[in-house]
Amino acid sequence: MNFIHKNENEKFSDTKTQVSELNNEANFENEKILEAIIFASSEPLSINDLKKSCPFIEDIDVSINNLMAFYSNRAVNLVKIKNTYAFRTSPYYSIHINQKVEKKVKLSKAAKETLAVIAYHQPVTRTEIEDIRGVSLHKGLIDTLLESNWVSIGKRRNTPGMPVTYITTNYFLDYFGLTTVKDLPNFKEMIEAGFSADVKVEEIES
Amino acid sequence: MNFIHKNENEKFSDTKTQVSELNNEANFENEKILEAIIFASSEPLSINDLKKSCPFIEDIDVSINNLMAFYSNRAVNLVKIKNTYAFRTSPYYSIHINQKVEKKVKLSKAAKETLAVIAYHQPVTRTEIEDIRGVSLHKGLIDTLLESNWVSIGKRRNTPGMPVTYITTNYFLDYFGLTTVKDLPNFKEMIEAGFSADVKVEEIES
Amino acid sequence: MVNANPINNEFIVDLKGFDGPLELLLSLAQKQKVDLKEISITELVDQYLFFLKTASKLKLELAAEYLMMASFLTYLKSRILLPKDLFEEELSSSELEQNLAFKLKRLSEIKNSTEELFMKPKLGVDFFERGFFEENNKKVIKKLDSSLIEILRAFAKINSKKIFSPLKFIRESIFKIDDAVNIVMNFIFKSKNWILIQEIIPKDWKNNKIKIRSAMATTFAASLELAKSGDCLLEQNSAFTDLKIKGNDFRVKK
Repeated sequence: MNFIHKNENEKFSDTKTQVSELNNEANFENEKILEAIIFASSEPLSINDLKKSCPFIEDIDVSINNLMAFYSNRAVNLVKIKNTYAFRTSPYYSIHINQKVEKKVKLSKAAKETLAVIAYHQPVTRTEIEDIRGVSLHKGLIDTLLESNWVSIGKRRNTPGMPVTYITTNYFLDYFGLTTVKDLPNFKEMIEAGFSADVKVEEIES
Repeated sequence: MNFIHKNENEKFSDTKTQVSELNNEANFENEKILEAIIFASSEPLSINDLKKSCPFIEDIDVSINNLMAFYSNRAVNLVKIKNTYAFRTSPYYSIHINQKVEKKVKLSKAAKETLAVIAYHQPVTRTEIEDIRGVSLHKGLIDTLLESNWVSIGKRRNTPGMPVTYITTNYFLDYFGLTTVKDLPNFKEMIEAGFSADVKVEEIES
Repeated sequence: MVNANPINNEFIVDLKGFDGPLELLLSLAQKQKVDLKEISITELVDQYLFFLKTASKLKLELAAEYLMMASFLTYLKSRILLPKDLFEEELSSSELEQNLAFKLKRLSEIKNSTEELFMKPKLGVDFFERGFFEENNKKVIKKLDSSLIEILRAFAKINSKKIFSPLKFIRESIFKIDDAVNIVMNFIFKSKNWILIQEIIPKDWKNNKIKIRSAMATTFAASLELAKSGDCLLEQNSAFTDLKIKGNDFRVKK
């Protein structure tokens, strides 16, 4: 009796281990499929993109999170840019990479400030930008920011005249290594001081 | 004596552990530096290239081998091509990677203008497009735009001949980061934002 | 004292260094106190005006924005110094003061954050995407690509073309004055009744808007000319009502 019982127990625990091992293996496999897909893509991919490529993976978020954790202590990290994912080298190792820096953009002080105003106050109208900076916008400045692909056009403001608004792009987040605009330096402080409205952020994030 | 001896022994083994830990850490760090460099490089790198970038790593071969081993059971592998090294997705996972590589082709001037006219004046007929642009539409231009999925066919215009109209698609909005075409700035707003400052001069001169 | 010169002598006037009057004010305020909450607005106004005075002595060109800010600040200072009941219906001076202080603080925060933002690691400078993508054994598909700015520029270009295109007359749609005189003369001799002026216009000039407009204008001008010489009579009861024409019987008989 005792013997049989023991044996059954063993059997049971064996099956259990096998099932969980199988699960683990399947999960690991999913993780690797995502790894290959994201690695091979030249653009950051959204969860939707990934779902299209792998309809068979049920909880993509879990696999993605595992993958992010796996790469977190490496020199190549899996980063989240708004709702998209991409591999980027860790800034910590930048000194060793002597890439030709082609993309280094020389922006005027006014352009940098205007970009920051758009980032912190988005969606923001031209008039609001001028009000915040206390100076009228130089011709061609918004043009430059649109061209650099950091800035795009948002919804029209529902006020008289329905003015055009400006917002930052995913590329802006990617460029500065941010996951969301909430990661901007001093973002919380700026909102708490009433310098930009919290409601707007939810609008952007949605 | 015995006590002291023991103590010395302990000390010794401690130092030994520390040294080997330090070594391990340094090795791990070297491995990661190589990881970042190879990942970011625009071409496969030889041992010599890597030595130039990291003269401080003594046994690059060992680090490279460790790195290859680390990635060997992943979907991304460090592979040796002739005498150079590069990261590649593992062939085993290539079935999941969209085999199509999209090569981006810039729009012609005529295509850009036609797309802009459709975006701003939709639904718009072929004749209207020609009227607005002041030139006749090249054969195949609309077809190209239809193929790009930015443009689709709208309702027929209820005028003699019942001409087909063209409209922009949701994909167009998505691609250009817009919520609705109404968000596009009108001509006056463009002038205000300094968009066409250079255009004017060019047009007057021509 | 308000009149005391608040600016030390080392102060160098350089308007080009400032992006507008608000930035100038901010820099003056920051010289005053570390904490922007404790700046004295009246003192700031004096500093600003003094700055502008120095600038104009140096014959630096002042943008309109600087002068507008100066007039606002002068107004604000007078409001702060004068008894409150003089300005019952307007915003209180403390509200105006608070508003200015808020704007200065907001600008200062943006400036700090801009610096911090650009200190962050940047893609392609401090961290990198994958260096290259293999294209082996893959179907290369051409895909159209453009950007919003390109579409906007294209649209702006079409519009500017229209605005700046040379004025062009569409000759065939212009009703010549000589023709109009002949037609009106013809009519005057034939008919002795009042008739609407548009009925004189030949049928083939009534089939499009541009032609009608041109024919109307020319016929009217011709009939005015003939009325002046006494060949016809014109009648209109009030502005924008029907305009009638009739041959002058007396003249016709003659």
